[in-house]
Amino acid sequence: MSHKWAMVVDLDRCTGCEACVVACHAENNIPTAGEDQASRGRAMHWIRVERSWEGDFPNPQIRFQPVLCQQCDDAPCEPVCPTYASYHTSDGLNGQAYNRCIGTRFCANACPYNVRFFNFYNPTWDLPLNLQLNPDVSLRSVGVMEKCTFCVQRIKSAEIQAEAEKREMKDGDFTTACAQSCASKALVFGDLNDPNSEVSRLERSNRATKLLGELGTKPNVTYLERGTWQDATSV
Amino acid sequence: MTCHQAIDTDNPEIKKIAAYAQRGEEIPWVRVYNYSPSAHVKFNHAPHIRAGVQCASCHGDMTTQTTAERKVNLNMGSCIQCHRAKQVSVDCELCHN
Amino acid sequence: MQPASEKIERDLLYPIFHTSGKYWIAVGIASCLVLAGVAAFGYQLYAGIGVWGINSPVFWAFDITNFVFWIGISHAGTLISAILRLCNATWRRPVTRCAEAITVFAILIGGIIPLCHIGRPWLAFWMIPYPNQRFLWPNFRSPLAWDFFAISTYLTGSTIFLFLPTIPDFASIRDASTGLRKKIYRILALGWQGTPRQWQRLEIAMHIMAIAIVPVAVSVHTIVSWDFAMTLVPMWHSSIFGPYFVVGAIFSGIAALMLAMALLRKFLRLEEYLRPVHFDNLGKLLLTMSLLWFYFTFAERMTTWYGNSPSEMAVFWTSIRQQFAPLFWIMVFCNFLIPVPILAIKRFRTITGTAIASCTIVVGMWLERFLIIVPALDHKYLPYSWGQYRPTWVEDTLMAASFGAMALLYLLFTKFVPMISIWEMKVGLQPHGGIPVSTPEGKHHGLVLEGPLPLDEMR
Amino acid sequence: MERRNFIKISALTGMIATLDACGRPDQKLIRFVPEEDLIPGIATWKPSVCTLCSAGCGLLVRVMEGDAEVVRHGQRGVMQMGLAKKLEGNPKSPINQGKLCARGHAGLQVLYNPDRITHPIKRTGARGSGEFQAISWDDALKELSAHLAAMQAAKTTGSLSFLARPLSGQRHELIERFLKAFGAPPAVWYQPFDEAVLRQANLLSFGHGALPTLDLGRADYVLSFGADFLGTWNSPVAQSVGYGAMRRGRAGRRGKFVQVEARMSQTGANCDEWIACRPGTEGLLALGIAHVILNQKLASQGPGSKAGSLIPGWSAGLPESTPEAVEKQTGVSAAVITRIAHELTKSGSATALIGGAPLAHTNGLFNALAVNALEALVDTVRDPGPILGFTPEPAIGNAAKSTAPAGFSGINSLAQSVFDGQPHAPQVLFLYEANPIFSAPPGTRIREAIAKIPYIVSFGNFIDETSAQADLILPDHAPLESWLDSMGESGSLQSVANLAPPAVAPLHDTRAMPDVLLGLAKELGGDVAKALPFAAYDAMLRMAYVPLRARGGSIDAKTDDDFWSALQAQGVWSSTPGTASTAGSKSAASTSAPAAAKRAPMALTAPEFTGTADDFPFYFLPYVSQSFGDGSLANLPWLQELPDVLTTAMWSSWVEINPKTGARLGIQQGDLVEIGSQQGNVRAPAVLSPGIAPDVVAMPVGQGHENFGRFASGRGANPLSILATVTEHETGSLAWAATRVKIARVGGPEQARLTLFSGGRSGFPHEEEPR
Repeated sequence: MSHKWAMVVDLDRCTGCEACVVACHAENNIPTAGEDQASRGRAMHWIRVERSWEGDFPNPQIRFQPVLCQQCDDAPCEPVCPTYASYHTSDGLNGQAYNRCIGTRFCANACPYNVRFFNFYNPTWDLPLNLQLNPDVSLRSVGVMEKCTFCVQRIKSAEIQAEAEKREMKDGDFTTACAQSCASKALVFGDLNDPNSEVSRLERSNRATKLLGELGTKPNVTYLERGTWQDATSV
Repeated sequence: MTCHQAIDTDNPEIKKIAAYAQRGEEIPWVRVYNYSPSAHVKFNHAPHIRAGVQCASCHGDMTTQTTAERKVNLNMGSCIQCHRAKQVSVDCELCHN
Repeated sequence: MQPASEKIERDLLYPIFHTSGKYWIAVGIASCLVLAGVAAFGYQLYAGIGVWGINSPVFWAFDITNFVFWIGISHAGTLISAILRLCNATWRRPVTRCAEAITVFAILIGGIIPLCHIGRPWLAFWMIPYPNQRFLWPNFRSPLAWDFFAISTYLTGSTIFLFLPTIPDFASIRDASTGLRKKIYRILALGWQGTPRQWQRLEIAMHIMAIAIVPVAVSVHTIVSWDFAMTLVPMWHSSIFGPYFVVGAIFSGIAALMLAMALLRKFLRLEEYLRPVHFDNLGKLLLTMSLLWFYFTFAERMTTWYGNSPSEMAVFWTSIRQQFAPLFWIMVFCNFLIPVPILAIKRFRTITGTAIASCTIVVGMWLERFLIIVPALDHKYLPYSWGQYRPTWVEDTLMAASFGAMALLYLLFTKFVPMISIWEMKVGLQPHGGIPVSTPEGKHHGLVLEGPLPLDEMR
Repeated sequence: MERRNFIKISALTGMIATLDACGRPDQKLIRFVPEEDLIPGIATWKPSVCTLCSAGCGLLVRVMEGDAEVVRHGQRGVMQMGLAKKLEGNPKSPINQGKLCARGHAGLQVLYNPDRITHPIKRTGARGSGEFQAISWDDALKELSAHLAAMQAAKTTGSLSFLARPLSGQRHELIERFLKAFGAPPAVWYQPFDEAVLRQANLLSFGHGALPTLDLGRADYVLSFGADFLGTWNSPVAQSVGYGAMRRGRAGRRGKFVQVEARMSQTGANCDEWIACRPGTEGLLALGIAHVILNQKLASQGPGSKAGSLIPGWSAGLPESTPEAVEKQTGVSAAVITRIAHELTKSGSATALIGGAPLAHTNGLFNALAVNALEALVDTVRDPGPILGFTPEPAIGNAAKSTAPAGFSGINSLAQSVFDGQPHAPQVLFLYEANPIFSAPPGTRIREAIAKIPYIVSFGNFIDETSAQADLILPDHAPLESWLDSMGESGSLQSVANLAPPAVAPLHDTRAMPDVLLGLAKELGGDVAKALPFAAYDAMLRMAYVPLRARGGSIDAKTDDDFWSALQAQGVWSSTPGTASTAGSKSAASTSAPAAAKRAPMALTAPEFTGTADDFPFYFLPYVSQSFGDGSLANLPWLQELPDVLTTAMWSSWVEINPKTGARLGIQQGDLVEIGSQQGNVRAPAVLSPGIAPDVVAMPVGQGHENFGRFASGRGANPLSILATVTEHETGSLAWAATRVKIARVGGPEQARLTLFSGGRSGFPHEEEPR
C-alpha cells in the first residue's frame, strides 16, 4: 500500500513558541547563517512561524501561521528544474536531490510559498559544533537549493525498520521533528491514505483550508483556521 | 588481532598493528569503501544483506586480497544497474537525502 | 576595373589594413573591463555566489536582467537583415553586416551569463542531453532547457547567416593581402572563385537562412519570456509576455544597431556608405517599435490593474509607486517620452537625434528587464517573506564586463571583416542589382559595372 | 578557508582524525580505544534532564557513534564515541509528555559550544582582564583546598560564600550540606526573575509555597494576569500541552482565554481577548471583577475562602472596588470588568492566574493575593479538582525552593557584607552558573562587591561577566555529560523526580562540580567529610532516590538495585496520579504553613515607580526573552538565529514602542533609540508594535553581554542595566517592572543593528495579507 504523507497545522493550537523551528535545525543540519548573512535575507528556516498583525492598540490581533514546504501534488517548483534536482518522489513528496542541483534557483522563484533556501556559501561550523550534525542527513554545499523534506531520513529509516520486521510501514511509525516537538499538537503528521489516521480525520474538518489554495498547487499541508470563543466546532 | 597474532608477525605493517594494540590505542582504520562528501549518499547495509547481496559483489573477494583495495568501482551507475536488475526503486531519495 | 568598385573596395578594406592609435585605446579599455569581469567571476567561484546581492526571495536579479537584455539586443541584426533581405529593401545593403555581427556577439554574451549565474557552474554541462550510465537526462519540461536549445540554435543560425555573405569579401581580402593573412583568408574564403554556380548557391543558401532565421529569432525571445511567464509569480504569469518580449527585443536591438552604426560611421570613415537615409529609415522603424512597446506595456499594466488581484497589485504598486517607482518612470521616459518626439519629428530624426534616442532606449530597455524580474520576486505572495535587493560590486563588475565584451568583440571584428558587405555594395551599383556574371576583369567579384557610382539608388 | 572547509568535510564524514592526519601531519592525533561499544549508524536513546530552566522537563538524547577530539588522562586524541545528536522530550515525563521547547532543543549547543572552558584555568592578568592560563586539576584542587584549610585554621569558615543559580535536587542538597558542615552561611541562590513573590502569595493563599500547576486541558475560561505561560513562565511545555487541549482537545468545547498585560507577549498573542491594564494595577482589576461577582452573587460558593480572607473588605464584598472606581485606577472600562465577571462565572471551569510583570512591582504580593482570591472564588469545579492546583513534592531531599532565601535580597546582603567589611565578609566566593554582574541592577553594586572579594572560584563551564572575575575556574561537565536530577516543582499533578546518568562521555578535561565538592570534603576531613561520606555523586543520588521505591508510583521494582537501574533507564519517577493537593481545598488549608495562619489582611496598595511621570513618561518593561531566558542562553547560535515570533528579530535586541508614540516622538521602525532611567541609558533599535500601550516601552532581556563567548558578546543592549534597585515591599525581591524611563531617537537605522527575518532588511511588513 502506498503512502501519502501529509501535515495538518491547527492554527487554533499553534502558540508561536517556535520549538518546531529549532527542532528542524537540529534534525536537518540547517546551517546557521550568522548576523551578517541573516541581515542580507539569507537566514534558513525550513519551517517558520509567520505572524500577521491586524488592528491597533488597544485591540491588536495577531495570527501565527507556521509555514513549511507544502509538499504540493502539483508543485510549481518541479517542472521548472532543468536537471530534475527538484522532482516528485515515488511517494508523492517534493524531492530535492542535492547532487543533481546546479543552482539555477528557478525552483525558488517558482515557489509561491518562499520555502526554498539556497546555499550562498559553503556551510561551516565552529568546532566542535560540527559534532551536533545528524549523520542521517547530508550537508548541502555551496550553490545548492534546499528545503523541508518532511524529514525524509525518518521516512526511509521507518521503511527499513518495517521491512526488517516484515510488515507494512504504517501511520505513526514515525513523525517529523517539528511535529514531534509541538507541545500544543498544532502540527500533526501522518498518512492520508490511511482513512483512520489523525491527519485524515483533521483534514475533513470544516476549518480546513490550504495556503494560497487558489493557485491550485494541491498542497499536502492543511491549515485549520482559528476559531472564536462562540464557535467551538468539533474536531 | 586474532589473526595477526599468528600470521606473518614479522611483517613491518603487522608489527605496527601489534604496537597499536600494545599501546592500547585503536588502530586508525582507513576506510577503503567510502563516498566523497559531495556524493550526498546514504548507504545502509542491512537491507542489502537482507536482499542477499553478496559482500564480494561490492567489496571484492577479500579472501584473495592481502591488503584491502578498492576492487569494485562503486559509482552511481553500478548502484542503479543493480537496483534495476533487482527491480527495486531507483528514486533519488532512496539514497540521497 | 571600374573606379566606383575600386573606391568601395578601398574604403571598406581600409580598416582591415590600417589601425589607428584610438583603436588600440578602445581595445585596451574594453579588454580591461572583460578582465575585471573574469576576475570578479573567479572571486565568485572561490568565495561562493553569496558575494552577489541576491538573497531569498530575490534569487534572480542583475544576472538574468543582463541575460534577457543581451538576448534582446541580439534581435537587431539577424531579424532585421533577414526581413529586409526577404522584402529586398535595397537600402539595407550597408546595414546588414554590422547588424548581423551584433546578433552573434550579443547571443554569445547572453549565452555565457546563465553559466556564470548558476550556483555550480562546473556542472552546467548537465543541461546537455548525453547518454550516461546513471540514466539521467535534462528535464525537457523546464523553460531553462528550452532556452538552452533555442539559444544554441539561434547562435548557430546567426553565425552561418553572418558567415555566408562574408565569403566573397573574405575572397577579396585574400586577394588583396599577402603572407600569413593571405593564408588565413584563403581558409575563410572556402575557395571562393565567384563562379556563377557559387553565386547561385550563395544566393539560395542565404535565402533559405533568411527564411529560417526569422521564426527562430521570434521563438528565442518568446522562450526567454517563458522563463517568467510559465511560473505562478505575480506579474510574470502573463500570456502577453511572448510578443511583449519579442517587441522589446527588436526595439532594443534596433537601438543598439543604430548606436553601432553611428559609431562605425564616425570612426571607420563610412560617411559615404552609412548615410542619413539609413538612420532615417531605421529611425522610422524604431519609432514604430517604441509605440508598439508602449502599447504592450500599457496593455500589461492595464490588465493587471483592472484585474486587481491582490498578489499582483502588491507587485504593481511597488514598481510604480513604492521603492521601484523612480526606476519605472525613468524607464518610461527613456523608452517612450524622450525617443518618440525625436523620432517622430523629421527635423530631429537626424543621425545625432537617432543616436541620442538609441542611447536612452538601450538604458530604458535594461531597466524594463530589471523591473520585470526584481519587484515581482521581492513582493511574491506571502508578505512575511518579502525581501529587498541591492547589487554588490561583483554584479556591477560582471555587468560592465558584458558591455566590455561586446565592445571588444565588435572592435576585433572590424579588424578582420569589412563592416559593410563589399560585394553587396557593388551589386547595389547595378541598375537592377543584377545577377553576378563572371568576366575576365572582375571575375572574383563577378560584377559588370557601367557608369558612375549611382548612389542615388540607395536613397 | 582551508580549515573551514576541512571542518565542513569532517562534519560530513565524521572522520576528523583520518582526514586531519592526511591533511596536515603536524596535527596527527592518536586514536583512543572506544570506551563503549557502538554500532555505526544505529541510534540509541538515552534519558536526561533539561536544566536550562526550572521546569524540569525530561529528555531523550539521540546518541550515535562518531569521532570526536577528546582529552583522556591529559592527552588529546580522537575517539570513536557516542555523540548526542538530537534532544527530544521524554514521553515518560508527566511534565513535558514527550515534548520540548525551543530552548530545550538548543541544549545540544551547550554541550558542543565552541566557547566552553575545556580545562581548569587560573587567572594571570588583572581581575576581569580575561587573561587565564591552563592549570592541572591536581594543582588547582591543591590550591583550593589549601585556601579552605587556611580558613578552617583561622576559624573564618563563615567567610565562605556560595553564589549559584537556583538548583533543585541533590546539587542543591550537596551544596547546602557542604556549606553547613564547613561552617559557612547558606548559599545565595540568585536568578534575576525569581518567583519568590508568587511562592509567598501561594503559601499565604493556598498553603503551598510553590508555583501552581495548571490543568488547562479542562479549562473553559482562562483569565491570565501577565503570565507568559506559553512562553517562559513556570512550566511552559506542560502548559502548552494543556493549552492545545483547551482549544481543540474536547469536541464542541473551546475554552476562552483572556490575557491582561500592558505589552502583548507571545502568550497574549494567542488570546481571544486582550486587555491592556495600567502596569501594577492588576490586583485592583482582579478585585474589581471579584466585586461584581460577590455583589451580584454570581459565584456558586460564598466569599468564605481563605485566600479571600487576606483581602481587606472581602467578606463585605469589596465596597471600594466598584467597576467605576477600578476603571479609574486601571484604565480598563467598567463594562469590560462586569462582562468578564459574568463570563468567568457562567462558563464551566474557569481559572484566574498571575505571573511575570504584575508580581514585579512594589505591590507585587498584593497583586498576587488579589488574583489568588479571585481564583479561589471562580475556580469552583471541585471534581476532579480546580484548574489551578499544586504538585505534591517528592518526599526526598529539600527540593522546596520556598526555603531558599529570595535571590535578590541574598545578592543585596552579599554586596552589603563586602562593603561593611564585617568579620564575616566573604573572603572566598564559590560561583556556580549565576551571573549577577550581568543580571542584577547596577544599584546593588554587586560588580564592585565581587571585585573586592579576595578569592573567587567558578565552577561554570563558560566565561561570563561574573566568572570572568574568578581567580580559578574549575569547569563543570556540560549537563548532558553529567549525572542530573531535579524535582518538578510544578507542571504535573503527580510528584515528579527526574534522574539521569550522563548521556555522553565528557568531551573536554572537565569535572562534575558535585564530585569536586565531594573531593574537597574528603580532603578537608572532619565534619565536612562526615557530612558528605560519598565516593562519588551518583552514590549520593542513589541514597537519596532509592527510598522512592517505597512510594510505588511509576516504577515498580522488587529490589533497590532494580529500582535504581530502572530509574536510570527511564530518567523519571512519578507518583501515582490523583494524589494532587489543590487550591482552596481542605487538604491545602490543613497543610498551610504557620506563616500563613495568622496574617492580617494586607491593604490595597498602588504600585510605586522610580522616576517621576514628568521626567520619565514611560513605564519600562523588561521581559524574559523567549529565546534566551534571563540571558544565560544568549551564547547558543540556534537561539540567536531564531526569529522572535512577534518582531521576527534575529541576533538583535530592540525596544518595542507603540506606533502612535513613535509618530509623536518621530521614531520610525529601526531607528536607534536611547532609553534613559535614573540609573543610566541603553541604546537599541526601535520596533513599532501595535501590541504595546502608548505609555509603555518594552525590551527583551538576554542580549547586551560584554563577555559571554563569540555569539553573544558585544551584541545588543541589556535592559537590566538601567533598572532601579527597588524591591517588592513584602518579600524584598526585585521589582523589575517598577522603573520609569524616557526615550529619544538618537540615530537612523544605519546606526542601529536590527536584523529582521521578515522582509530581509526592509523591516516590519505593514502591508496587509494579499488575500
